[in-house]
Formats: sequence, C-alpha cells, structure tokens
Amino acid sequence: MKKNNSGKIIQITRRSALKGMATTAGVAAVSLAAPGIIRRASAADPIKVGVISPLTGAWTVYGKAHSAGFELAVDEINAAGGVLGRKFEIILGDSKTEPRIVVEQANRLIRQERVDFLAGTFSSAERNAAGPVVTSANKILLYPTFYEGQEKEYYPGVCNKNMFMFGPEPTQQVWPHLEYMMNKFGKKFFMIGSDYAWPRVTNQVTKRRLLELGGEVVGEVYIPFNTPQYESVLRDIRASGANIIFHTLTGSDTVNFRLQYTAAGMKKDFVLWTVDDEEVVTSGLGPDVSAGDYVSFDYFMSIENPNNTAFLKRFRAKFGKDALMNTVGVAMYNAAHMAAMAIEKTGEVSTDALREGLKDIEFENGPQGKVRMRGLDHQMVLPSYLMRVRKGWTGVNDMFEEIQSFPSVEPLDARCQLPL
Amino acid sequence: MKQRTLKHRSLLGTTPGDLLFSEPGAALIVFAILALLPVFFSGYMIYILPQYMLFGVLAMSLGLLWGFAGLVSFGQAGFFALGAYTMGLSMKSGGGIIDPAYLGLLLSLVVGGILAAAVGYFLFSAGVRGTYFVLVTLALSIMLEQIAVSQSQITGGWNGMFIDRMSLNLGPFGKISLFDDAPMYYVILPAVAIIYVILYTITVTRFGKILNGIRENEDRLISLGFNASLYKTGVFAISGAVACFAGALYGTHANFVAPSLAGVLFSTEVVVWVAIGGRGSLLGVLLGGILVASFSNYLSAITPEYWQLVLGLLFVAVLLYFRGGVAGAVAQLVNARRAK
Amino acid sequence: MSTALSVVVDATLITLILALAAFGLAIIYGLVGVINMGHGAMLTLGAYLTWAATTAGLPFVISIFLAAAGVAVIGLLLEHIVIRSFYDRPFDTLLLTWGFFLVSTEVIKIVFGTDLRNVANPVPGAFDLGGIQIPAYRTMIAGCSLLLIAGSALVFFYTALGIKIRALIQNREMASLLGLDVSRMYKLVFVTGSFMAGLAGALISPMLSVDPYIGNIFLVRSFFVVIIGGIGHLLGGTLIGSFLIGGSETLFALFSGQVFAQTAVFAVAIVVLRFRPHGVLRSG
Amino acid sequence: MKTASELLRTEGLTKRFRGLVANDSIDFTLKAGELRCVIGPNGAGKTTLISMISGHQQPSNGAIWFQGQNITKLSIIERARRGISRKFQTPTLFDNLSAYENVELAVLRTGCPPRKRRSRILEVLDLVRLVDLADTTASTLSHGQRQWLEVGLLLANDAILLLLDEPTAGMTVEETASTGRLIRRLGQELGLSAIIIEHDINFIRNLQAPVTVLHLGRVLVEGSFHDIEHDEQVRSVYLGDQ
Repeated sequence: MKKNNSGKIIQITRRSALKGMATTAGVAAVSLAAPGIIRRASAADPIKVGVISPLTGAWTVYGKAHSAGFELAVDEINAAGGVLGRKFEIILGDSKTEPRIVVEQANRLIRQERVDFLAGTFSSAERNAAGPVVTSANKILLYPTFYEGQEKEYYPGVCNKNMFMFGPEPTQQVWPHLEYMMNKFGKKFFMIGSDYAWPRVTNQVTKRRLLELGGEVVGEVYIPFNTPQYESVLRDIRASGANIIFHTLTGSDTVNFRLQYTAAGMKKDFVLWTVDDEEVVTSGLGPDVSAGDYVSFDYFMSIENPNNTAFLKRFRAKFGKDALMNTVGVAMYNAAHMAAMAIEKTGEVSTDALREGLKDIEFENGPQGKVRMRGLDHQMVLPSYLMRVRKGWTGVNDMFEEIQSFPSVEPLDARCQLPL
Repeated sequence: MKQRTLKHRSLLGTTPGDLLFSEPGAALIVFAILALLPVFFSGYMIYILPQYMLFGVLAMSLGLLWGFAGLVSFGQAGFFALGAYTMGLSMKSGGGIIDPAYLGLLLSLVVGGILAAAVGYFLFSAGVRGTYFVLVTLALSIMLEQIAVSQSQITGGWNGMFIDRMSLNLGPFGKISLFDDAPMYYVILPAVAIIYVILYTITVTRFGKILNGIRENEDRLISLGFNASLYKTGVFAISGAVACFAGALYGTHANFVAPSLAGVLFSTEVVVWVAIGGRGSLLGVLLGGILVASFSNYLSAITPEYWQLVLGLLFVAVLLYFRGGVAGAVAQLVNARRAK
Repeated sequence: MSTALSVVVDATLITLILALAAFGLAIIYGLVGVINMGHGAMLTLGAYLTWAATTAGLPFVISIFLAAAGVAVIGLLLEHIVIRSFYDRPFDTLLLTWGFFLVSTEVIKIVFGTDLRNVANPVPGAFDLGGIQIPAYRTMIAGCSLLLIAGSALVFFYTALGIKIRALIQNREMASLLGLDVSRMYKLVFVTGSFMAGLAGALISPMLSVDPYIGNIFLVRSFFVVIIGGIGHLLGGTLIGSFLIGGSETLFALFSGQVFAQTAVFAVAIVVLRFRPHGVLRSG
Repeated sequence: MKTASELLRTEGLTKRFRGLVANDSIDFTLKAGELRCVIGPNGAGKTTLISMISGHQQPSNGAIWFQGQNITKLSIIERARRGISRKFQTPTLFDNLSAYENVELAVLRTGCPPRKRRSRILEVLDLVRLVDLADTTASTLSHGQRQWLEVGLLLANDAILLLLDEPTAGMTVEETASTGRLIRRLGQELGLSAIIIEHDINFIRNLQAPVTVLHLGRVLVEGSFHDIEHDEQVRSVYLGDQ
C-alpha cells in the first residue's frame, strides 16, 4: 500500500491545471440544454404524455406490464385517429425504482419534454416523490398501482387534486372477501408484510373490518426489505394458531418467504391470502409454491369477459404470446383511455380540463369490465375478484380459479378534504 | 543557509500563467460558466443543475476523504440522506425563533459533523484502518437506511417525507421565494462555490498537508508525533458535515426524501463519481459528480442497461490505468504541453 | 420447551447457512487478504447458473457443481486479469472487486433479464423433531455447509497442500525462498474461494428468489462474519462469526422487530470490530 | 559521567514474544549529546530495543526513563513529542510527496512559526544534502538519499534523541562516509544524541562513538570501539557464529 507508483498522477493533479475541465463543463452544459429548445404547440402536434415506469432497478419485473398497458392503449387511441385530431405521444422515463430518480424524471418530462400530463410511477414512495413536482408544475398524474388509500397527512402524495388513482385500495381489494374467508377458514389472522406504509396501512384497514366481523389478529410482523431467512417468523406463525396468513410482503421477499414457508411444510396447515402477488410474481413463484393460495385484485388475466378476451388478444399481438399483464398494467391501460375520453369530452388539452374531464368518467371497455373514476376523491370504482391458485398450473390461463367476485366495488371515501 | 539558486517552486513567485493553469484558476472558469448559464438557458436544465451540483458537493466530501486522507467511505449517501431528513424535520417544526430553513441547514452541519466525529473517533482511536473503515461505513449507510425505514412516525418510513422549498429569509427585508428555478440556482451555486473554496483551502493548509501525510504513510506520521486518529476524525467530521449540508439543500430542492437515498447503491455511485472525476482534485471530483450524474440521467433514458455497464467498466479502467481519473489525465496533458 | 428447542434449531440452521454464504469470502479474505466486494456477485452468479442449468433440464446435483465451476472460472479470469498484480494493495483490490460487482451485475441483467426466477426445491417437505417442523432442504444445506467447512479445514491443516498454503500466508518471502510458487498458490486460493462462493449461491438458490441482487443480501453480513470470527480462522472463526451475526439476529428478533434486529446486529458487530479488531478468536 | 546529563536510561528492559526472549533485562544509559552504536549478530534484539524506546513495542518488563521521567507507558506520539524520533530499517517516507513536502510535514508538528517554516525546511534539506532535490518525489530518490531524507525528517521534527536503525544500509562507500560525517556533526554541532544500529564495521570505527554489543537479548559488553574490537567475548560471538 505504501508504495504507490502512480502517485505522480495524483500529485500533479493536486497542483495543476484543469483548464480542460472547464471546457468539458461547457460542452456538457450545451448538451444538457439542447433538447430543451422551446417548441410551439400547434393543433397537429401530438399530445405528449410522460410515462414513468420502473424499467431498471429492484422492481423491473413490474415495469414491463406497467409501460406496456399504456403503450397498448395509446396505439389504440392513435389508430382511431387520436383525440381532437391530435395523436398521443409517449415519452418514457425510467424511475430506476428510486424515488430520487422519479423527482428527476418527472421534472425532465414536464420542464424539458413539456408533456401535457404524466402517468405512472409504481410504488407509493415513487408516487409520493412525484407529488410535489406535479403540484408545483400543476400537471396531472395518473397513478396505476394498488395502494394503501388516501390519508390527508400524506398530501401531496395523495389527496392531491392533480392525482387520479386507477388501482384498488384495501376497502376494495380486501374488505369484500373477508367474510367469505373467515366463514370458510376461521377467524384468526396472522399478518405478515414488508416494513413500509402500504402493508401497514392495508393491515390497519383490514383489521378494522375484521374486528367488526368478529375476527381476531393473532400476530402481526413487518419484515425489512431483502430478508433472506424466515425461521423465527415461521415459528411465530406456527405458534400463533392462526387460520389465515394475510400476506403483504412485496418484491423478492415475497418469493423468499413463500419458498421457505413451502419448504417448511406449512402449506397444509394454513391458508395464505396475498394481496400483492399478481401474474408476474405468481409466475416467479412457480406452481409448487403458489398452489392453493388465495389472491385478491381487481383484475386477473384469466377473468372471463368479452372485454378482457379482446384486450388480451390485442395485447398479445403487440407484445408476444408469453407477455404478462397484471392489475397495474390494466390500470395504465384504463388511465390512457380515460384521459383520452376526458380530453375529447372537454375539447381542451389543459390540466384543468383534464381534471374536470376525468371526474366521474366511465369506461365501458376496461379489461376488468365497466369502471368509473369517482369525481369526489379521484378513486376508481372497480370490480374485486378473489382467486385461488390452481394446483399444477401451467400458465396464466389456468393460474387462478375464481372463488367469488363483485362487479363494482365502491371504496370508502378518501380521508381527505373532499371534494378534491 | 547558503545563498543558492533553488529550483523549488515554493521559492519562486507565481506568474499569471501559473494561476491560469492552476486548479483555482480552472475552478474560477467553471464557476463563471455555471454562473452565466441561467442567462442563456432556462427550464429543466436550470432546475436540475443545482441538484447535480449538490451531488458534486457530495462527491467532494468523499474526494476530501479519499484523495487527501486516503480514507474511502461507502457511507457518504447516508450522511446526504441524514441531511435531507434533518431539513425536512426542521421545516416541519417551523423553526422556532430562527427561520426553519436556516435551522435545518445549521443542524445538518452539526448533526452530520457530530455523527461522523463520533463514529470516526470511536473507530480511529482504536486503530481501525482503511479496509475495515470501508466496511463500517458500508454498514453505517445500511443502518441509516433501515432506521429511516423503521422510524416511520418520524421519517414517513419507506414512503418518504415531503420537504418544502425553502425561501431566503432576509429578516427585516422580507423573504425571497426560491420557488422558481433561477433564484434557487443562484442560492445553491454560491453555496457550492463557497464549499469548494473552503475545502480547497483546507487542502492547502497545515491540516490538509497532514492529511496528505496520513494518506502517504500513516505510521511515519505517527512516529513524527502527530495524533493521526484525531486528524482522521477531523476530516471525517468535515466530510460528514459537508455531505449532510449538501443533503439538506438537496432535500429542499427536490422536495422529497426517501430511505433509499441513504442506500448502499447510491453510496457506491458516489465512489464511482469520485474515481472517474479524479480523486486528487476537488474540482475534478465536483465535475465528476455533476457530469456523471447528468449523463446517467440522459443516457439511462436511451440505454438503461448498457449505461450502467459502461459506468462499471469505466470505474475499473480508472482504477487500473488512470488512478488520477479524468482530472489527473487532464492535468497530465496540460503539464506535458507546458513542459514543451 | 418446544419454543426453546425451535429457537436452537433455527439458530443452528441460520448459523450454518450464513457460514456457507460467508465461507468463500473467508477463504479469499483470510488466506490472501483480498476484501472481495464481488463476493455477493459471485453468489448471484452461482444462483443464476444453477437456474440456467436446471432450466436446461440438468439434474440439480450436477447443476450446482456446474454453477460452482462456472463461478470458479470467472474467479480465475478475474484473478488472472486484474487481481494478481494488486495483492499487496488491499485497498485497490477492494475497489476493483467492487468494480467487478458493478460490471457482473449489469452483465447478469443483460444476459438473464430481470424477471423473477426460482429454482425448484430438490428436497421438498419437512420432518418432525419433537413437534417442530424442520425443512428438509435447509437441513441438507446446513449439513453441506458443515461438511464443506470441516472438509476444507482438514485439507488446510492436514495435507501437504494445506501446509504449504499456511506457510505462504505466514510468510510470503519465506515461502518463495522455500521454492513455493507463490503466485500459483494465490491463484489457487482465489479460485477455491470463488468456487465456494458459487457453490453457496447454487445451494441457496432454491430458498430465495433469484434476482440480480440476491447475493448482496449476504455481502455485508458475510464480511462481519469473517471479521468477527477472526480473519484466517477458517473453521472456528466462520462458525462463531456466523453464530454471532445470524444467530444473534434470531435472538434479537425474539424480543423486537426484525428491522431493529438487523440494525442492532450491525451495531454490535461494529462495536466488536472496534474492541477486537482481529476477531473474537484472536487475543490482542 | 554526571547523572545530571543523563538523557535516557532503561532498567531491566525485557521483551518476550510468546516463548522467545528478544530483550532480557537490559540496563542501558545514554548521556545528552552522546552517540552510541548498538551492534550484535542477527537476532540479538537490536531493533526490539529501539522499538521499545520509540514506543513501537511495549516492554514485557522494565522501565524507560527519558530526561528524568518515566516514559514506559507513553505512546509513540507522546514520545515523539518529547524528542524521541526514529528512523526505520527500511526508509519510511511519504513516498509520493517531494523531499520538501516530506520535511515540511515533520516541521509542521513542531512549534516552528509559519513564516520561519520555509527557511527551517531548507536548512534541514541543506544539512542532509538534499536541497537541490527539494522538488523530487521521495519515491524516486536513490536508496541513500531516502535514508538521508528520513534522517532529515527526524531533525526537522526537533528530535533530541535519534534512533537510527541501519542508517547506511544499501549505501555506497562514499555515501556511507558522508553519512558518518553527518551523524558526527549532529552530535558535535547540534548537541543531539543518537542510538545507531549498524553492521558496517568501518562506519562504526570512523564514528568514534561508544559501542554496546547485544547478544541473545542481553548486553554483552560496552565500551569504546577499540575496547570492543579486542574483547574476547565479542570476538567469540562474531567468529564463533562462523
């Protein structure tokens, strides 16, 4: 270590000239600025939409369906001649699954690409990061993910008049199925989730209804991200005497936990109900690990209705027959179509017009059926499905079997200053 | 002392040419260019550049440690995030008798400095050196991230925390809003320049020279009677304070902070900036932070996978072939030119 | 009673699996002094290669050895191209192996994509021990871990090769005077460590989601295992270190949240490092 | 020999490494301004003795007195600040810094006021004959020059007692001779004391300093070079080895 034959370089560096650096900075400055040259909008110009998706980073797995849903919808809108004679143009930004990058990308899309509105962000943290940006720039954000619901204290990440929520929240995703699960399997719940807001709030909301129905929470644990080993948790679950494991782990921890839960031979003794694992994650789990578990969402690829059949046909034509869709991708799809309808309705491409137009808009062709954006709190009214993972499934078509469903579930009002 | 013609540079006066070709001269040009940019440009670039400049400051906080004292920290992002959280909490608290933003900035210096000093003293006084120090700082940033996640009632947990944009409180003369890009730019730019000047000054003072001694040969320095662990604690404290302060400004600029800002991946990104920029030169490091971060932003939209790969390869190449980084290479070129 | 027993069982399993994950690092760090920040990437590579081999239809047992061999080859290349000229500069090897991590993670993403993968559990089911269900596969890899570590220790202490390697570590100059080919020894050690890391990644793959960052879960923990156990104490050090890091996390988690347990273990590890920089097994 | 001028005294200084006894109850005294050579075959414990005096190793038993104070428990740093400064067997320098910067670091620890630093540095460089190489990076100096530079560091560090571990190792005959002249000058002109570990018999002879012979960790004999040269024990130790 002490002998450092390249020390000379370091030494010279400290002492001397970096004039070249200044030039580099200048060049970089110009390259930064070049795309920002102001363009004037005209009637024939496209309507620009900034889409922020997790294309790289920890949640890349969800990123594909996420951006694909929006792209498919935009193709359909443009094929039908666009809106007000203008086509949609997507400008994609990679969030890298990092809230910090969302701030950068949202600003880039708004300030430099001059998009008319934004869609996307994936996790609640990403959405929250975008909150102040869309508030100060006064742009609309269409948010697709199932999430914890809106509480005033998290403004401007929620309860924001510039945000529209296209995914389900717990009173839609969980409440409708609690009675069935309790009657069938028992009243004792063990809650396990990743340690952040979505699992915690989801559990809190679930608990409220559960207690009303006479249920009981016999254990509640939150797991830090990237936990490799689950011995003590599995032991606690076994000791708790629970009937149902209510599961809100996400990311790779979902897989880690489920692999070890299955390996411990606990599948036969408990019923597991997850509100996180859509087609992509369940595919990742594989049939042995996922079989027999319960899942609830607003959308599954396997739900049977004409809308979905037609939707999947178009989706597969564009993205290949093995491409996966999920609740988030479908929410992005709905978001694009509903934004187009809103613009058509108001005849104007502006934030105010889009906000007014989206309120109480109905979309007949949602892959999950007819859906409606509630004007009061910008929360989507959606169906809710409870599914069981089939034993020995071979693909998304036979992955889930339907247990029960509700075509249209009104969520509780958002805990915000209403109307937004 | 015999009267002789001596070649040592310290015995010769500096000529104007020397100034132009010295690091401060180059820094003057860089800051002048940065100061003029908002005159010619507006929009996203003027919005985002202050953020990258703060990344540059974060890089300088590591550059001081690594390039001058020979200590590598894989935990600088932890201090950066700590600063952002400090700012956020201070803005929420309303500040009491002093302006909350100023309180946040002040506290960030204190909190970052004290945490680094405590950790540094704890380790250095027991002779924990180089490689172990890296591992501890790595663990430190993981711990800070986990604390930010788990103390959700204070930090907002994994969902993050909102931070208002600060305004410039001029006391009796009122307040200047920093909501728009240009005013914010002209607050952050001088802050960055001042930090640069302070850090540069540190490197040429007695303290800075002793740091060089630690980097070159800590045992020799101890044998000369220097309390090396105290100097190392000192430089780590300065570095922590600077990173934390930059984080506070970043927080109020981005309006948001989440735990992943403290994470290992971001921490090590800083190491990459510094290596590429050239750890021996604070200006090189500053520009390394600004340029690599901005290229990351632009190129990642075009080729997200390959850009990271290129960055990784560049990092290895710098370690193997250009230990002085870009700044070192530029300096070599300039010196070669001048020698002719 | 059964809780106590199950805590013991859990702690044992965790200790041994962590020891397995840390073992390759312990070899490389302990014997040739390279802080291999690419250790996590080697675990990840081992897991992905296992996935690739099993997906191609190969039996699990063959797959894990192929995967380990693959990682050993990559380790060989890394050593030959980069590391071998930096053995006397631990700081540089630390950064260079981190560079290896950055590059190989991106290459993994490009080659294998970022979809969630998993390797089918080759030994499903659990067996009953006094009312406690113990997963068969985990028990099996815990056993493998013990065998590997004990076996390596035997080689290390009782074979001619092991004695040569130890001589080398104690005095590099002396070893070269004795006519040992120092650079070949170093290469051998580095490749063995890479092989062990690959094997660990392969064995762990059925328990975890195979993603590009799978190995990093173990990276910092593994370092603490090696440091706390004492560098160069291959058998006892690795096991004791694993017990103190992994086992104590289980114990902390009994009384607190999991997040707190992880943070607390790191804090304790740092304090131990401060007061016993050469590990708990070494005096002074 | 007046005790008033005593600079350093060790009492029963012992160092054990596991089973091995490196220094066995060494009583050693050095006057202010005295130069002393320590010789002995390999493994006699010369470097261990110096290391215990400089604080790089802690004695297993015994005490060290410096300027009338017990310094046995003091750290390297505290001893250096009292004026005990050590040159290592292989030159230990700030390799990537210039000779000037090397000496500057040593000066920075002393009470030298900033405006006098430069002249002090040049004075020291002049003394060790490196003033023309002030700008040269230490790692590119010749081995002999590196030895001198390290001696320069000790001088610039305001050392009173210089511990010189093989100062002429790797030097040419000419360099060795001028090193001898330098060390004598230090004693005569600057009133410094030094303990010099050496192998080069000519060097020791020319230095004309008292010699301590260590053997198997013990003081075998002490005296002038002339006495030592003709001492039977010494002869048997050196010749008996062959």
